[in-house]
Amino acid sequence: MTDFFIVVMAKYNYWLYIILMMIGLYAMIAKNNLMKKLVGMNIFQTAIILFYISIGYKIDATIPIIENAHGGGHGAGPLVIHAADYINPLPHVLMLTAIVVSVATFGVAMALAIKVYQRYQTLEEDELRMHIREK
Amino acid sequence: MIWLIDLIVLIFVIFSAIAAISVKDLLSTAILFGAYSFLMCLLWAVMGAVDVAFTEASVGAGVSTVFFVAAVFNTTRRTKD
Amino acid sequence: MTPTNYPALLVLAPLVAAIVCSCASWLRKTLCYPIALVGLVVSFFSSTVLLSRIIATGEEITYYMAGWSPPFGIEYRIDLLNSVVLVAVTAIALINLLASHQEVLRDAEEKSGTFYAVYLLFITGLIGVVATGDLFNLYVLLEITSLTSYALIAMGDPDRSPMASLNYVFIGVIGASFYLLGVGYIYIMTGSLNMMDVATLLPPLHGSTAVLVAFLFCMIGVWIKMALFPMHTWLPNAYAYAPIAAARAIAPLMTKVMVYVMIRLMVTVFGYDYIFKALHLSSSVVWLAAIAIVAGGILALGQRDLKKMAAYIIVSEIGYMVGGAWLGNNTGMTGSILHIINDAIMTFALFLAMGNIAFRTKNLRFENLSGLFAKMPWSMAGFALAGLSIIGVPPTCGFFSKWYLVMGGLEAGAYHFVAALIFSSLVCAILFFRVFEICFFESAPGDAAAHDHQGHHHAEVAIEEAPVSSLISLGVVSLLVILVGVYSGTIVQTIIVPFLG
Amino acid sequence: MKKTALLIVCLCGGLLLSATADFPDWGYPSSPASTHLSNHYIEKSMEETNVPNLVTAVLADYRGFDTMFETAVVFCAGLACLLLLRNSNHKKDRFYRHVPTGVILRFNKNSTREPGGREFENMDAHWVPDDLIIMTVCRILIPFIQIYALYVVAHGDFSPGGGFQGGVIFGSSLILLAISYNLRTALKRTTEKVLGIFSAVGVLLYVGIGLLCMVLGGNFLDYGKLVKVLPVDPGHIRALGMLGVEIGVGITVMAVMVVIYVNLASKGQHDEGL
Repeated sequence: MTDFFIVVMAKYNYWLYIILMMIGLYAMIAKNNLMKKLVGMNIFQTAIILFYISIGYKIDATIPIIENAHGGGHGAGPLVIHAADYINPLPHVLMLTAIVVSVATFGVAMALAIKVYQRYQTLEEDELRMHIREK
Repeated sequence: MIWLIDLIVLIFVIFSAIAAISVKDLLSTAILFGAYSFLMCLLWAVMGAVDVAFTEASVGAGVSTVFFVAAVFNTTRRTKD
Repeated sequence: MTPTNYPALLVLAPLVAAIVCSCASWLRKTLCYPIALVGLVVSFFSSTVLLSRIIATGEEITYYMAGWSPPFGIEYRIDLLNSVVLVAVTAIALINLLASHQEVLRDAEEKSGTFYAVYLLFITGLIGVVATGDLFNLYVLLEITSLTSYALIAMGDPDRSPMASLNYVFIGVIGASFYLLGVGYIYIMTGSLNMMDVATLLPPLHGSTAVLVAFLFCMIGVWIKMALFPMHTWLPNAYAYAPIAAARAIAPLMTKVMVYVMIRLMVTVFGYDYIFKALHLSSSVVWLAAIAIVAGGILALGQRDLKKMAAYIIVSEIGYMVGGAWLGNNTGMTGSILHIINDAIMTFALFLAMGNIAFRTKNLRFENLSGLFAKMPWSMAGFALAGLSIIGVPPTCGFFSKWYLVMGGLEAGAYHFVAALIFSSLVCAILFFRVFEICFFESAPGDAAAHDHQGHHHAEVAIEEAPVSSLISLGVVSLLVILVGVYSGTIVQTIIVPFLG
Repeated sequence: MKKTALLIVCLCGGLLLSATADFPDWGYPSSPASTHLSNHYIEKSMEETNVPNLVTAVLADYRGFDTMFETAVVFCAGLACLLLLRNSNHKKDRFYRHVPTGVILRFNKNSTREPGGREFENMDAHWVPDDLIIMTVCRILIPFIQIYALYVVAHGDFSPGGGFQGGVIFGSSLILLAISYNLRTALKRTTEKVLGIFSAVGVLLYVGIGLLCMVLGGNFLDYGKLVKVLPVDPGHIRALGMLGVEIGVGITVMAVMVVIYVNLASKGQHDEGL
């Protein structure tokens, strides 16, 4: 029983992020309303950001900011920094980019949805397909 | 101990994601979407990614929800599914 | 400005031009076009200098962004493969800008400054994707190209283009996110993001399923973005309803650059022995490519609109390149790389000719095309040449890359792929000669009355051609189609064979 | 449609779950991701860039090229919204009510005259009475939000914060102005032309600093070379370069967020907002 508990303890983060991503993917494909698809798209992208952040996490390590930078700078000679007690900063940098990209895509997709609504007065996928087939 | 908080917040995140997708009215979807983003921001703060949490709180939850409400205001609140 | 700064200058010239252009659109609108022209001329010049320098010296040029050495900082690595693709991308971008100046002034007059800025950002993204040596930087540049192409496509005809663009957004985001997920899986297993660094770290991990899933998701993401057959549903609507000035830039470049990314991932990052020995995917992918070729051809037969037909031809061309790359032997890969360049030029010539026709006629449906050879002789000549090149008639460039692909297919024993290639050539022949027959023999509706009783008509049809700048660019590109065809031997020997080594 | 979606989702999910077997454990300190590159970033970045916040050091210096293209993505989103939604020639009749007498004036489509004075009330389609409490509270609150945003941009080197977060907070203070009052007063305060130029100037500042380093002989974005121009001791020159870049990012993000909101809220006509 305990080794099963250890395995779960070690991997549950990756399993739950996959479930979250699949919720977003399902919503993007199966939902009928365009706005719901957009929410699904954003959930799908934030799930991938969650995966990257959980790569960088280290157990009992602090946030990637070196506190006594200035105090120790001149006083106690060269500051000795151990990599093990700071969290890996690289995934955080990548995900700052990914969040801003997902908001930019979200904004442009909203503009497109408004243009579609201005033309067809509906955001439902099946009604739109019917309008287009009529033309 | 940290993984317990992480697990609970993660489960909250999944519930709010499912709720944000399955609720019928778009304005409540916007609110749930904001809640989802704030829970994600909390999750990242718990996992030590403070810069990303700050960005998600301001960019993801703050501005995205405003864009979503502005877009819903200019289209319909009604959804069929 | 030391001369070694060309790789950075290559990407920065269109970016700075885009920013200054959008400033100029607020201050003085007439300045926008010249600024855009200067930006693209500088990037075209620096890409040709890079290509000549690499051919002369033989080894690749690396450029450390912000001065940090590769695994820590971002590195631009220009070698034989991407310098050729860079020259093709910058040349097509420059010629397209020259050709679409009149169109943009006529259609989107007051937003022309913003249109040029978004177009320049699109070209910046493409050049960056081709030139970069860092996996995550490639994702960010991929997002710039997709975001700009969503905006450019949605500017087309108001009924259908927003819906087409929105479908493209959903499928494009799934593709880019799958690529990001693949890079994430590579990062968690190797800890590095630089292509060369990952290539050295991967061999000991060839057995693990995580690297296999990383490879699969990178490939699926890139295939979605390049519209390989089962995932191509967004492409026909997106390209058919986009404004012709934008479709002329997106159609020949976007999908070919994604094929370049696939080849870069296969050759540089994962390496031949992993793909063709450790995995057993290559035969099924070649089957997928053959199906893509056949399906693209058959779907193109059913279209009544010239732009939709060209879009489905692009879908089948993608099958050529994917199949060629996955055959596993050097001739197949040579054919695939040569086809990237040839197909970019052919598709650009085809869309340029269609742009000239669309400038005069209402829309590009077959009913409006009758009698076009008489009315627009030069544009139709360019269209005919592009059609022949897609069919694969010898002097033009289409024939030579198809030749390498067929030889590679025979060498690898993939007879279904060779059969699909030949079938597709026949289908393209039917498609284009059907259009030639409508344009040449059917008389234009206007001068039908000019039939005198003997049944042959003497009406001297007034030649209404597209603007001069578009005609000149179509002439240049048609010349290019033949020149690249004739010199494809030297291209292969000096560039592709030393690269595959 | 739902069946194929379910099939695709289960297929992808199964594939992804099968790969997690090979992953290092969550939070395992010596997993490849935490040892290959990050050791250098954590140990060396204090000596090389003298910036305590490692994320800002990696964001603006080691991988500064990524962040430049990220700012280009934000700039591009602003241009895209301008390109898609903005239609300035969509004129409508405008109605004004004379508050004391209740008389309603109608200005036809192409007249640009505006009734001056305080007693005229604009009657938009979604006309909402101005709520005094919200207006006064927001008028007091907005300057402090803007000061906080500048603080977030400035202290990006020492604690969590930086160009993006500060830019968004500054942008949302302007959006708050547009929501609490109405879109026209916000657009009077920050006109569309100013926003368009500011969104371009931010990215230009970022690229300009990079080009300056190139002109001074280094590679693109190599802040070390700025020491020839700026009278700062070489230890802190990189921190200063990063601050300049973060300010550029902040300006762009602020302007673009307001441009996107204004175009989304008023469908591009810039008259009636939320």
